[in-house]
Amino acid sequence: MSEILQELGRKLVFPIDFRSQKNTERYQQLILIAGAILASLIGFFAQSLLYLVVTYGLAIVVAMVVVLPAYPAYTREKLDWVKPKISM
Amino acid sequence: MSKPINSYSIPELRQTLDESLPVVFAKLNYKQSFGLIDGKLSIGYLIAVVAAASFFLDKKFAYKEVVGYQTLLVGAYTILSIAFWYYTKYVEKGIKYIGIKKDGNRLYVKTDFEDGRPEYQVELKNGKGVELKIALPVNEVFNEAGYLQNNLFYQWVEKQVKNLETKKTQ
Amino acid sequence: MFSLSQRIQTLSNQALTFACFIFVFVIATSWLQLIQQHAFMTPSSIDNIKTSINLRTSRYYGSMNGKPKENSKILFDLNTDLSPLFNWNTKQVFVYLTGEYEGQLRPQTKSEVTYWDKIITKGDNAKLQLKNVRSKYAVWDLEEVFVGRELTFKLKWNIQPWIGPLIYGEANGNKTITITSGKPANVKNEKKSSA
Amino acid sequence: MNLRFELTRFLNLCFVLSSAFMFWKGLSLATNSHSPIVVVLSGSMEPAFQRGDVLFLWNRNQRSRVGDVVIYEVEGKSIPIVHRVMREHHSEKNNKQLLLTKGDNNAGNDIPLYANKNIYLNKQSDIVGTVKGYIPQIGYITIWISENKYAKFAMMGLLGLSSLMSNE
Repeated sequence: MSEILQELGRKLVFPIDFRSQKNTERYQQLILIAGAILASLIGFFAQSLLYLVVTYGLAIVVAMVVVLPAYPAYTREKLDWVKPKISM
Repeated sequence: MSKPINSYSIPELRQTLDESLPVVFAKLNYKQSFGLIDGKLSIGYLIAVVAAASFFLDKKFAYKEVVGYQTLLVGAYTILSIAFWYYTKYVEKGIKYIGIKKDGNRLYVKTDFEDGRPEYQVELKNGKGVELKIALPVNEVFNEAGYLQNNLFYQWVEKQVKNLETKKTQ
Repeated sequence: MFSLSQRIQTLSNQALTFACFIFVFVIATSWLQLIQQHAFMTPSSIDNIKTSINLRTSRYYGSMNGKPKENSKILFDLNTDLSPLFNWNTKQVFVYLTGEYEGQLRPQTKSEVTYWDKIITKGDNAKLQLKNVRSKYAVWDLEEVFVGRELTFKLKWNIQPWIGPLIYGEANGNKTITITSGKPANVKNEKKSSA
Repeated sequence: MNLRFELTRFLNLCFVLSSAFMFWKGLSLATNSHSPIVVVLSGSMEPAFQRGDVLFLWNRNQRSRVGDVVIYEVEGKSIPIVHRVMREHHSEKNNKQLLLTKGDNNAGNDIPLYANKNIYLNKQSDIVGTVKGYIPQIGYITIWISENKYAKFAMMGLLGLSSLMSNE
């Protein structure tokens, strides 16, 4: 049972390469900050909290689309790992 | 090292490498000094005990009966947490291993990772204040499946320690 | 950021952090709007108060051990405009008309009681022009006798925000009046004298 | 040697659990209320508060004012009630204060809810706290978890797994 779970866990990792780890974090931060500022301005000038929430929600969705999936572009940089050796 | 790790995860790489330091240095005839770790663990577990006591009082008694004790416990927790933070930041300073050779020579090992770079940043320092900063690309000691190649790591560390010794003689 | 679960975790953490900044922005701007619209100095007038007294013997009307209790009701006019209290963070305004008085047998006992209240959810409905409105609640005191007490009526409000702290305030203009037993003749007399 | 690594890992787990609890405890001591953050469970204060809204309480005030929204507990009933103070009687000589409350959305006052045939609440002994701050709807998760047993298990499992798996 636990082996199946572990196997499943390994399948669901969707790793991305090291450079993309740094980049996605930066994209995420930029999108969310821009979204937060835009949402505050739109909400304030429309005097509507609904507009604010919707705008910020959209920013979160955009961030999710950009950051979450392991796009091929994010997994391109493969490292040359040492070849496995039989270790005791 | 029976379990493979995710070779693209910096936290897991860090943990595996840090935890294999004692093994490697033991092979190099260093004896580990546990002072720093024990200090950290004792403050840490003191915090845990205080929290557990507070939790226990909370479950067993009504709020108003134990307000005084809870105030003391929360105060102790706050002070200990600050002490713990101070200890990791200014006493431990990222030192992961302290080794002593038979001749009494000490060796301090600090390690770190930079954000998004698969390089193990190692800082060696001996008792005389000679320092050596090196970086080990992780793909030179891990294989694709996520197993640390102990012998490769050992060879690398051995070389660095030798470099440190020669640097001293200069 | 290496795995999907970690990316989800950092994304939700960061989204929440920035949401907190947005909340602070909303709370701060709505507070400034209140000040800018002089919300804390809203004028109001409470006029033409007529009082009446009923004897009740129910526990739900303050009677203890079957002793009858004097219950007081009022009729009043109210004019005020609470639209300055409305901005983008106002969910509702709770307006309430209270009377403050001292005890008769025990003057160190201070009391404040609500006679009437109203929930306003839209700025368009915030202009109140009430004529001869009956109090919503029958009010009794700790003491048996209510007649002869001097009550100071005040109009107070509470802003319930969409997010953030609850804000309380009081409209300018209050009125002091003595409770009478409120026989119809009395009311007529008052009307004459005020006319 | 290995023991120390195990101890360090276990300590991290302890920190995850204890920091949340001690934060709650500290907040409850600061506000002098045994539950400083509550989730609204009933609709008796609508439209001000709906089910699932989160309220922040403060209980260091000597007296309540008319119009305050307070949380009170009735002897023998486990669920605290959020209602508004409609009358207060206090003595200037001592700390005693009597309160009459009512839900905005209820027609009548709360006398039928009070324990022991009382017609007033006692500020000192009955009030858990006064509502000072408000966040809408996010407490709905806790209602969902407490009322749905599968959600409860799922949540516990998720919490356990994530604390075991995180290495930082």
